[in-house]
Amino acid sequence: MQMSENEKFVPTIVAFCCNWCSYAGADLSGTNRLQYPANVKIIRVPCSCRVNPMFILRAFQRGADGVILCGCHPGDCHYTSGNFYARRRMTLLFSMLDYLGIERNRTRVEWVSAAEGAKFAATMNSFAEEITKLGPNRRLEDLRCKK
Amino acid sequence: MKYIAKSDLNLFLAAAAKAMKVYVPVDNTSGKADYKLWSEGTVVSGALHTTRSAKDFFFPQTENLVEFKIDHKKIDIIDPREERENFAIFGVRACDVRSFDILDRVFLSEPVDTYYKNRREHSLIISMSCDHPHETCFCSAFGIDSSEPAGDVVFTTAAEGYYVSAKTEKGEKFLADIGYAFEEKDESGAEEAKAKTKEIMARLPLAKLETSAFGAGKTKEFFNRPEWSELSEACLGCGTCTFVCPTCQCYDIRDFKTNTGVRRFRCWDSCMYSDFTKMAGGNPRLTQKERFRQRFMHKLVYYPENNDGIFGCVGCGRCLASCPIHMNIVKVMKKLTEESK
Amino acid sequence: MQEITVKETMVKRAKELLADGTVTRVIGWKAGEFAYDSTPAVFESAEEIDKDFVYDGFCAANVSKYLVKESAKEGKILAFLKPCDTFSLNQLTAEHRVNRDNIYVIGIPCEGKADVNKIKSSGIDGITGIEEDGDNYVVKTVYGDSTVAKADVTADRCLTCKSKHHVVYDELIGEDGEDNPDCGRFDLVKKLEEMTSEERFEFWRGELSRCIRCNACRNVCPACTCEQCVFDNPNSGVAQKAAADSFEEKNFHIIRAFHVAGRCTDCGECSRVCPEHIPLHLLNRKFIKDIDELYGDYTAGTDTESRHPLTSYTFGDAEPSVVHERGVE
Amino acid sequence: MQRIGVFVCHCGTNIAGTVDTKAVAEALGREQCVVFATDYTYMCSESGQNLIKDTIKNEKLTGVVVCSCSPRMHETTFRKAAASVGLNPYMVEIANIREQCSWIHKDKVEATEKAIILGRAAIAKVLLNTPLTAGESPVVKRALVIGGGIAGIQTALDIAEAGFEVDIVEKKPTIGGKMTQIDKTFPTLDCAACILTPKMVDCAQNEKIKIYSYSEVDSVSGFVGNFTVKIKRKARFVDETKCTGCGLCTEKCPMKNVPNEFNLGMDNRRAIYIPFAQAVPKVATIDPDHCNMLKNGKCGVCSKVCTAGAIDYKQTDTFVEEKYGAIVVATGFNPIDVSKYGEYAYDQSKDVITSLEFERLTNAAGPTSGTLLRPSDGKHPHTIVFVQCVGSRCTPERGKQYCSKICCMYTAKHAMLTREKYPDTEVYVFYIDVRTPGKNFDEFYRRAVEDYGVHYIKGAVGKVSPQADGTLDVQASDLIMNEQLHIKADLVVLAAAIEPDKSARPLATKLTASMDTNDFFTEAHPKLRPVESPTAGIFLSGVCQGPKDIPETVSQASACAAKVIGLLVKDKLTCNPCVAHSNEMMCNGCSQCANVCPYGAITYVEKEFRMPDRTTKVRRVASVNPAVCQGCGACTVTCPSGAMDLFGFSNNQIMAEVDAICK
Repeated sequence: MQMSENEKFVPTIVAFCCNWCSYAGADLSGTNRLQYPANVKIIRVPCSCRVNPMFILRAFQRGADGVILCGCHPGDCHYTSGNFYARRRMTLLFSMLDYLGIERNRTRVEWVSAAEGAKFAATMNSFAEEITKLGPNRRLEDLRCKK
Repeated sequence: MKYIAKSDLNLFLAAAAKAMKVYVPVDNTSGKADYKLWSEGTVVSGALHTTRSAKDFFFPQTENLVEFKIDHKKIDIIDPREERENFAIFGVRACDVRSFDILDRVFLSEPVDTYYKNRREHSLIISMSCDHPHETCFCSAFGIDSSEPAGDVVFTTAAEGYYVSAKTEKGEKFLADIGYAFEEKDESGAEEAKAKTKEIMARLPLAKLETSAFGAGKTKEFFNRPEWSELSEACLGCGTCTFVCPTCQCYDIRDFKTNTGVRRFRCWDSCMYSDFTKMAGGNPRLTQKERFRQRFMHKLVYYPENNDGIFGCVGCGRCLASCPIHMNIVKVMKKLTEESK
Repeated sequence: MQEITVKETMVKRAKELLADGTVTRVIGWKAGEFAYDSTPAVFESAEEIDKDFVYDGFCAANVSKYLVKESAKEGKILAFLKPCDTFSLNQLTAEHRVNRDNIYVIGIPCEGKADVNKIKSSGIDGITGIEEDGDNYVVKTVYGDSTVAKADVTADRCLTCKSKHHVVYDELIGEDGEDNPDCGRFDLVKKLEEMTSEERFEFWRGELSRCIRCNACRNVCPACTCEQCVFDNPNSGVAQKAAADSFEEKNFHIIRAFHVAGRCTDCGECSRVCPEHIPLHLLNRKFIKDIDELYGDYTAGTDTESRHPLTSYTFGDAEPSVVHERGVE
Repeated sequence: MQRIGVFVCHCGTNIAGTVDTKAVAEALGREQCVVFATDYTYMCSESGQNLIKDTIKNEKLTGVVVCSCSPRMHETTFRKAAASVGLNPYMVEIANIREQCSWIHKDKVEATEKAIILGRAAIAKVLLNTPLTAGESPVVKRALVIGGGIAGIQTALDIAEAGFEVDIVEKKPTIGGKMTQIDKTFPTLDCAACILTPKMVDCAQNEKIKIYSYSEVDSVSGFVGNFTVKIKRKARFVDETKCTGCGLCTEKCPMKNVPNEFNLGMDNRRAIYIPFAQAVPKVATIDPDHCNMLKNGKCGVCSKVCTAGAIDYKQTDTFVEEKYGAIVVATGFNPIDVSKYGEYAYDQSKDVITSLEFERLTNAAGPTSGTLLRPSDGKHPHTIVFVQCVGSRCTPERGKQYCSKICCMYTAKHAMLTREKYPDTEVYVFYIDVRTPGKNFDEFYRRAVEDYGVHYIKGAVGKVSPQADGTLDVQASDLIMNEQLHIKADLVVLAAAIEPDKSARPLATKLTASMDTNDFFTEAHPKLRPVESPTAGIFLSGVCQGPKDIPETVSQASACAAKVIGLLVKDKLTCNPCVAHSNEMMCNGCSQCANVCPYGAITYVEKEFRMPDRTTKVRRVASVNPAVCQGCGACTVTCPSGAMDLFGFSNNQIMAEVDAICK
C-alpha cells in the first residue's frame, strides 16, 4: 500500500500470470496500448498451478492490497491440467480467507487467453477499482512490513 | 491488618490504576484466564491460574532486540528499547512469584539481560494466596507455601475478602501512594484462611511428592537411566509444556526481513523442539528422548547445580494440565524414584 | 460397565497375540496420576500390560500417528484403534507413511470420550479419582465427591462424531458401528459462515490471538507427518518459531489447515490438545465442508486408493468466484 | 558476493517515450549487489548485445538484468549473448518494462516508478538464480506404431520413407484395420480395398518396416527418445517364416462353423484361417478356441496338408523387447454395441443390422458376395430404413455425447449405392441433422437426395417391431411434417456410434498418456499440437484421438509422422532445465506429486539414507525425470513439505519477486 501526495489511496496489486496464456495476454494488451493502472505488477509463473497459497499470503503480508491469479481458460492449459488444480486450490484458499473474515474481494482468479489483451486490461481495471474501493488491507497485514 | 471485601476489589484496582498500569487475570472465551490491562468494568477472574504464566511480563514470547534500516547500500542500526513506565501485576500465585526468582537468577546474573532487567525493575508484584488449589498443584514439594506467597504486596484470600500486607518497601510505598482506605481487621482471620489452605494442601494427591532424590550433583545418577526411553516414547515434541511453564527461559534469536531492512528479535524456544540444539556441525540431541531428558534434567538437576540447590520447577501444575499426552515432571519424578521407594 | 469388559478383552487379546508371536509390541494407553490423564504407550510384555494398560472414557489420544515410527521398526505391532483413528491410519497407508504389513489392527468401540476440562469448568477440581457409574461419572475430589452425567462431559468432537464405523481392522472387539451423516459436525461452521465478514474476523482474531505457537496441533495431527515441516525449515521462506505478528498467527493456521485439506480425517486431535482451547478443527472442517459441497462428499481415510480432492479435478468444477457469490459479506 | 549488471533499454522511444530510462538505471544502480547499471537505445541490437557481453567480461558479472520488452520476445536473445561470453544463460532475467509498463501507461513519473519496481523484482530474482544446464538424452532412431489400421499404416510408411526404422504392432492376424471391411469410400465411391491393399503390401515390402501382427504391447518403460517396449507375440500356432499363405489348410480344416469376424459373424470360417484374401502378412492362424487339435489333441489335419510344415501346435506366446525413440498410438475404433437399444430390435431380428454389417453385405468379399440380401431369408430387401445417430449425440446415460462424424456420409453412400444397384428399393434415412462439412461432401449428400431419390426424413425412429410376415414395422416421427410414420421395412440399418478401441485405456496407462472421459487420447494442445500427446514422445494418429473419416485420418497420420521424424532426426534431445526436483531429505514419499503430474515424470524409489545418528533408514522418495518433466510446477504446490521445487521458478525466487514488488 502506498499513499500518493494528496493522500489518495493507491493500492498495491500483485498479478500472477501463467507464461503461456495470461502473461502473453498482458503483453498483447501492451501491444494494443490498452491502459490499466500502474499499481498492478505482474509476476510471471510457468502455470497457474505453480502459484502456492503461501505466495498469495506472502503478498498480503508484504503489503499487497489485492492479489489476482490469471491462467489459461479451463481446458486450454499448456500443461493440460494445471489450471484445474489451481482452480480447486484457489477456490478453497479464498473460501478460507473469507471464512477468517478477510475481505473476499481482495483475491480473484481470471482466465485470460493469449488472444485476450482487451480482457486482460479490462480485468485489471475492474480489479484495481474494486481494491481501491475496499481500501488498504488491514485484516491480513503484517505491521512489521509497513513503512 | 488491612482488609478489603471482595466486592470492593474493583475500587482498589481503580485506585491502583491511577498510579500505574495494572494487569489482572481475566476469563477469556475459552473458559481460561489471561492477564489483561485493568480498566473500569474489568472483571477479575477467579481462576487459579492463567494459561500463560506471568513470566510473559518480563520475558515476552517475542521481543525485538535491534533493527537494521537498509536504504540501498546504506545501513543504520536502531535500538528499539524505550524506557518503560511502572506497572503492577495483580493476583500472582505463590508458585509464579517464586518463578520470578528463578528467572532472575538467569537473566540478572552477569552478563545482565538488560531487556529483562528493564521490565523487572518497573514491575510491582501483587500476589494472592490460594484458597482452592487443584489436584495438579505441587508447589509444596518445592517448599512453596501457597498460603504465604512472596511479592511486593500480598493479598491473603479469606472467605469474603482479602487481608492485605506489603512485603517490600516498594510495596509499602505503593500502598501509601495510591492511598486506598482499607478496612482494619485483626490478623486472626488471615491466620484462619492460611491454616485452611495449608490443611487442603496437605490433602492434595501430590502433596507427598518426593524431591529429595534430585538436586545438585545427581547428573551421573539420572542421566543414563533406562526409564528415559519409556518416559519419552509418547512425547510429541511440541512446546506446550515449555511455553506454559513459568520457569522455562530458553529463547532463539531470529532475523525478520521487513520492507525497509531487517528486524532482529528473540522468541521463546523449546528444548523439546528437534532443531533446538541444531548447529552448523549438526545436532547433539538427535532423538526426542535426549530432548525430553534435557528438559527434566534441567529442572531437577542442572538448575539446582548452578543455583544453590534451588529447583527449576515451582509446581504450578500448568504442564500437567496442558500436555497433549499427559506426560509431565511428576510422572518423571515418580518413575525415576520408583525403585528407590 | 461396558468399557471395563472391553478393556478386559483388549488385555486378553493383547497377551494372546504377544504370546503366539503375531506381534512383538502393543500400542495402547497407560494409566496416569488422576484417572483422566492416560498416556499413549507401547507395551512389550504381559507384565507391562498387567501393570499399566488402561482403556476408559478418558483414553482420547489418537495413536495412529505413532505407527509411522512404530511400523518402521522390526516386528509387528498391535494397535488398538477407535473408529476415528482407523480413518487416520488409512490415510497414512494411502500416503505410504506407515507400513501396514507391520501393523495388526484391533478395532475397539468408542462411546465418545469425556473431556476433563468440561468436568473442571463445571466447577469440579481437586480431582483424586473418577469412577464410572452407568451413565454417570462419580468424581472424587479433595473438596468432596460429585456426580456428573457422561453426556454432559462428552468431548465436543465426540458429540459430532462422523462415524462409529471402523474403516480398517484385522479384528474387531464388539459390534462395528455406523456412519452418522447427521452428526451435525458442520453446524458451527455454518454458524460462522452466516456471520458478517467483520464478525468472523473478530471471532477468529479473538481465538487465534491466544495461540502460543506450541505446535501441539501440528505435532499431534496424524496428517502432519512431514519429514520436515515448512515452518521448521529455514530455507522455506516461511519458517517461524513464534507468531511475532498477528499475520503470522493467521498464516500458520491457514497453511496448517491447507496442507491437510483433503487429507484431514477430522479426528479432532488439534482442538483437543490446544492448551489455549482454540477450536482449530473449525478450520479443517471448513475445508471439508467446502470440498463436500463443491466436489462431492469425500471423507479422507475411507479407503487407501482414491485420490484426494486437491489432487484431482473435473472440467466443470466451480470457479473460485463462487466464494464471492455465496454467503453474506 | 554477487555482481549484477543492469541494462535498461530505450527501445527507441517505445520505452524511453514514457519511462525515464536514465532514472531507472540510476535507481537500480543503487540496489545491493548491482555493480553496473546503464541505459541504451536498443539492447537487442548487435551493439546492445556487445555492451552486455563486454560488461559481463569487464565487470565479472555473475548475473544480468535486462529491462526491456517482454521476455517472450528477447529472453533467448540475451541469454545467448550471455552464454557466448561464458555466463550461464539462466543467470539472465528480464524486466518487462515495455509491454507491461511503457506501452500501457501515459504518466512518465508513474511509469518510471513502476519500471524501477519491476527492475528491483528482476534483481531480487536473479540474486537467487542458479546456473542451469539443459540435460541431454540420446534418441533411439526407431519408432513404434501401435495399431495397423490405415492410420498406423500411413504413419509407418511416411516414417519409413524418411529412412527410419518403424515397427507396427497389430493385435489382429493382419494389418489393415476397419478399412479392410469397408466396401466403397465416400465421397468418391472408389473401392476401399483397391486403395488400401497396395499400402498394406508396401508395409510388408518396405525393409524399414517390421510388422508384429497378432501381437500386443505388454509393457512400456523409459521416456521420450528412449522407450523400452515389451511386445507380446500371441501364439498363432503357425510358423510365419514357413507359411506360404497357400490357404490349403483353411480349406481342409474340418471345423467349419467358426463365426467369421471379418464378416462380422454373418458367415463362417475354419478353425485355421486367413482373415481375407489380401491379408498382410498372408499367414494362417489357428483359433485355439475352436481347434480340435489344440483343445483335445485330436485332428491334426492342417499339419498333414501343410507342405511347408509351418504348423506348430506347441507354439506359445513369446515376448520381444525393443527400444524406440517415439511411440505412435493408432488404436482406432469400434462401433458400439447397439443391442442395448432394445427399441431397435437389433437382437430380435437378423434384418436389423449395423452400417458396418451393411458394408459387408454389399462387398464382393462379403457373405453374400456383394449382392444385397436380407440376412434372415436371403431375399432382396425392397424397403430399407437407415437410422442415424444410434448412440451418438446422446445423454451420457444413453450413449456417447459426441458426434461420430462419419455416419452421415457413409449412410448417404449406402443409400446412394442401394438406389443405384437396386432402383426398385425404397430407401429412408432418419436423421437429427445431416452433417456434411468436408470437400465434396454436401454435393454428395445432395446427389443422394436429388438424383437418387433417397427419402431423408428429419426425425427419430421410436420403435422397430419385427412382424409375423418377416417385415419390420418402423415407427417414427417426421419432425418437419409433424406426423407419426409407420414404415414396413425389409431391412433396418443402424448407424452405430463409434468409440475408441477397448485396448486404448489400458494402453494409455502403460504410456502415462492422458485420455478424456470418452477414452479418446488427449492432445498436447487442442489447437496447436493436435497430433502429440502431452506425454513427450507419444504421438496420436487417427481415431484414437477423436472421430475422423479416412481422408482426415490419413492427413493426421502423415502430420503425426512428420512430428515423429522431427524427433528422430535429432541425435540428442536437450531438455528444458527449468524442471521440478525433489529434496530427498524432506520428501515424504506420499505420492501426491505423482498424482498431479500430467507427464508421469515422477517415480518413487526406496532409498537408503544415513541418518545423523549414524543409523541407516530406508525411505520412499520421489525422483523427477528431467527428460519428461515439462516444468509446470503442479507438484511443487501439492507437496506439503516443500521438498518439491522448480528450477528457474523456485519458491524463494517467486517470493523474492513478491517482496520486491510489495515493498
